[in-house]
Amino acid sequence: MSYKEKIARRAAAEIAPGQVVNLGIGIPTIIPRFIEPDFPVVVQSENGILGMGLPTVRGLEDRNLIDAGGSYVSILPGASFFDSALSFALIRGGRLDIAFLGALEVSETGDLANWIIPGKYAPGIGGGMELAQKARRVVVTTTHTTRDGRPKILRECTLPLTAKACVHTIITELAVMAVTPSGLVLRELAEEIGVQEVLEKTGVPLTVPKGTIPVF
Amino acid sequence: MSYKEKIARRAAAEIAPGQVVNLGIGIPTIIPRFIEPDFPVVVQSENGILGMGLPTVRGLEDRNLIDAGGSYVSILPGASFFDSALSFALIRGGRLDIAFLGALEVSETGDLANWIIPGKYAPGIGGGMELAQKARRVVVTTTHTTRDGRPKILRECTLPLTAKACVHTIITELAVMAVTPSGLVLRELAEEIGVQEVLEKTGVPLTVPKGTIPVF
Amino acid sequence: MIDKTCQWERLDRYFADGQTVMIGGFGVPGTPFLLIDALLNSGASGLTLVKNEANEDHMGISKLIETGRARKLITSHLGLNATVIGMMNRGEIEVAFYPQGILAEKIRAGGAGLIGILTDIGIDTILKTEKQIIEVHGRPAIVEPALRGDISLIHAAVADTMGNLIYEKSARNFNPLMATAASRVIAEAERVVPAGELDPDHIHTPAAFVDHVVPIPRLTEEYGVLAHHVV
Amino acid sequence: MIDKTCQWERLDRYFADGQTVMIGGFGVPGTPFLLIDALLNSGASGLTLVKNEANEDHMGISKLIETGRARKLITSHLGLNATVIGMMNRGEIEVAFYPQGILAEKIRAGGAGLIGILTDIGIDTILKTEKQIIEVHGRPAIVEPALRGDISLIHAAVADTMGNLIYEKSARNFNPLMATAASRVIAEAERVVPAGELDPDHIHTPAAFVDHVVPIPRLTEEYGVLAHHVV
Repeated sequence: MSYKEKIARRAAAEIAPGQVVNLGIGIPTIIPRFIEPDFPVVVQSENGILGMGLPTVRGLEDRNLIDAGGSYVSILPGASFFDSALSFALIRGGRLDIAFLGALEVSETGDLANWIIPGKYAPGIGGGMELAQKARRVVVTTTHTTRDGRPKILRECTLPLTAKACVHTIITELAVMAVTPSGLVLRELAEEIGVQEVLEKTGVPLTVPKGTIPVF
Repeated sequence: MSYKEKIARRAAAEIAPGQVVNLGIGIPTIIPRFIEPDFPVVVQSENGILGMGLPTVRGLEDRNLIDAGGSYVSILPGASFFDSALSFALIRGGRLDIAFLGALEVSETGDLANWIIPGKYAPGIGGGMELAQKARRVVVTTTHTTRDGRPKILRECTLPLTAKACVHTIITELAVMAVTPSGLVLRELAEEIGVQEVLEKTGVPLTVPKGTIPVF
Repeated sequence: MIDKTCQWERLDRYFADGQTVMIGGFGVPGTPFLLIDALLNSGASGLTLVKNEANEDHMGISKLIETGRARKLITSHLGLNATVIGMMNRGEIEVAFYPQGILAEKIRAGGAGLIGILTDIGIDTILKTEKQIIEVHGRPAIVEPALRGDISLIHAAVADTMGNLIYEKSARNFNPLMATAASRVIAEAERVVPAGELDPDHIHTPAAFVDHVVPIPRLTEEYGVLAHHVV
Repeated sequence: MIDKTCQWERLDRYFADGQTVMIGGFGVPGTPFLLIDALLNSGASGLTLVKNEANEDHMGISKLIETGRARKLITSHLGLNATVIGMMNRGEIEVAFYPQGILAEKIRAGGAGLIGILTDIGIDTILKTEKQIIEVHGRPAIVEPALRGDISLIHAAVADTMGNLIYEKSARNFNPLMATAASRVIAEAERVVPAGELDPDHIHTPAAFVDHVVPIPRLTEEYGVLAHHVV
C-alpha cells in the first residue's frame, strides 16, 4: 500500500454514517476505495452532484457525468444533480459535514494554504476556498513534509491562505493530528512510526498525550 | 360591457406577439378574456408559473395550481413551474415585457402609488414593488378618478410610492395616456368621451395632440 | 442506506419556544398544514414565523398567530387574512414586510451561506427607511441581510427515504428556498418512495438539505380546493 | 405559437467586438462547443469571456483565447489548461479569478436583477485586497457586484420550440445561471421538441429567459468522452 493509500484509508475512517462529504483533488480522490460499499455516506461534487459513487467502469463512461476534477464517475441510488449555485449553497450553507483537502502548508492554528504559490503556481481559486472556510469539518490529507523534506506544518503559513483557522484534523503518512485551542495534538501514529520522528518533521510543538498512542 | 371590461380590453391591445406579461390584481386579471386564444403571449404569475391560461373550468380546479391572487388557473403548452426566487429573478432581471398594475395614484412623471394608505390600508408589499420598478413597461389600468370623484392622476403622489417614474401608459375608462419626458400625452379617447371631460378629470396638464384622437 | 423518514409522534422534540420557523407555501399550495398542526400541538410559543403570507383566516399559520403563539411574522403580504391584519393593527403581533422577491432572496441567501444581498428594490420608497444603504459603482444599494431559521417546515409532493424532494406545480414557491435555510429541515410528503426511484435530474431539493421526511397518511380538507376561490 | 428555433447561419448577426459573453459548462459537460465555434467563426474580438474554466488546451473557449479573440477572462480555475495559464503569465490575456461558488452567485445575482451579494468567503485572504468591504450587523462583508453578459451561450440536452430548457446530469452546472444573466441568451440543444412535450415541473430554465434555440444537427467529437480522463 502506497503512502497515499495509507493516508486515504485513514481519512476514510473520519466519516461517520450518514455524513455528506466532499473529496478534494489529490489524495482525497482515492478515499472512496476505502469506504465499505454499504457504508452510508453521501459524496458531493462541486460541479453539481450529490451521491457520487466510484469512478466509472472503463468503457461505460458517460460524457455528461464527471466530477469536479474531470474524472468520469458513477452515481448511487438517491443521487441528484443541480446547478453550481445550489452546489455551493450546500457547501457554504452548512450542509457539508467534511471537506477533505490537500495542503501546501497548514499552521498550528489550522490556517490552510493550498491554492497559490505566487509567481510559480497560480491556476486560480476553484471551489477550495469555500470548502475550506465553510465545511463543518476540514480534514487535511497531505504528506508530512515537502519533497525536499521541509515541514508543511508550520507556526504560520508563509503562502497566501486559503482560509484561516479552518483545519480540524491533519492526516499524513506519519500521524493523525488534531488542531485544538492549545495547539496541535498527536492523536495517532502510522504503523512503524515513532513519536520522535513525527516531532522532528513537524515545524511546531506537538502535544503528545500520555499513555499509548493508537496506531493506524 | 362594464367599464372594467373596457379598460381590460384596451389593455389587452398593449401586448405585442411573443411578450411575457404579468397581470396584477383587480382589472388586469380580466385581461385574458380579451386576448385571442391563438395570440402568442406568455403570462407569468409571481408564485412560480410561466404560461398561465384562462381560469380553470369550474369543477376541474387543481389544488396545486393557483395564480398569485389565489384563483385556480389553467396552463398552456410550454408552461413551466419554478420557485419564488427564480420567479422574481425573471421580473427583476428584465425578462418581463409588461406589468399591468392597478393604481391608487399616478403622477405625471409616472410615479406609482398602489400599496399602502397609511393608517387605513396596509396589507403588505407583495410582488407589486418589484413589478412596478423592474418590468420593461408598466401599464396602469385604473378608474380615472376615485369613488368620490377626485383625480387619481396627480402632479405628485400623496401616498407612499410603490416605485418612482415607472409608469409608461395609463389606461382608464375615459382615455389612454402616455407618460413622456414632457408630461402626460393623450393618446386615445374612450367611445363617447370628449377631450374636455378627460382634461377636467385629470389632476395635471394633459397634452392633446393635434388632429383626430383615436377612439377605443 | 440513509433513512430520514420520521414518525409524526417524534416531531415534538424538535420544537421549542422562541424558535424562528420558516414555513413553505403560497396560499394553500405548498403549505405544510399537518406540520403546522404538529407545531401547534407541541405548545411552542414566542415563535418568529417566516412565510410568504399568513394563509387565510383560521387556516395554516393563521392558527398559530390567532392562538398567540407567534411573537413576530416576517412576510410579504396579508391581503387575504383580515384576522391577522387586525392583530397587527392592534399590536398583538409584530409584522415585518418585505417585497415578495426580496423575501425570497433573503431566505435563499441564508440558505446559500451569504451575508446578504444588495438590491435597489424600494430605493425610492419609504422602504429604505431604517435600511443600511451603501454605494456600489456609484449607485445606492439597500443591504438586505440573509435570513435563516431554526426550523423549516416544507411540503413536498414526493420524497424519497434519503430526503430528496419533488414539488408539484405552483406548490413549489418558497419551499425549495426554505429547505436550504434552516438548521433543521422537516419535510412532509404526500408520497414517500425508496431512494433511487426518483430521476436525479428531476429532484428539486437534494437530500443533503433535508433532515426529516414525514409521510402524510391522508391529505386533510385544508389541502383541498378552496370553495370561495372557485370562480 | 412562439417559435424561438433559429438556424446556425443566423447567429453571426448577434456577435460583435467587445461583447461580454457568458459560456456554460464545467469541463466538457455543458460546454456549448458548436456555439463557441459560431462565435469563433463570426470573427468577433476584444471579447470578455465568463466561464468556470477555460476548457482544456485547444478545446472550447481555449480556441477563442488562443486565437487572441478574448481581451479578458472571468473565471474560477484554469488547472487543466496550461496554454491559457501561460498566456495569462505572459500578459496576453487579463484573467480575473473568483471562488467558484462566488462566481456562480455573481452571475445568478446579475440574472436576478440584484446589485450584488455580500459574502465572507476570502475575508481572511489576499482575495479581499481591492474589494469593497462593508460591515453588516458588526461583521465584515465583501461586496461582490452582480455580473451580466451581452450574450450567454448555453448547452441544453432538450429544448422545446418556445425556449424551455432541460439539462442532463453534471452538464447543468453554470448553464441555468448564465441563461438568466445576459441580454441575449442563445441555447444549443441536442434535441428540440414541440412546446407542450416537456413536463412543466421538469423544466430547468423557463422559456422567458431564452431568446434563441439552435438545434444541434450532430454532436461533434468534442462533446464525447475525453480519453485522457478515463482511468
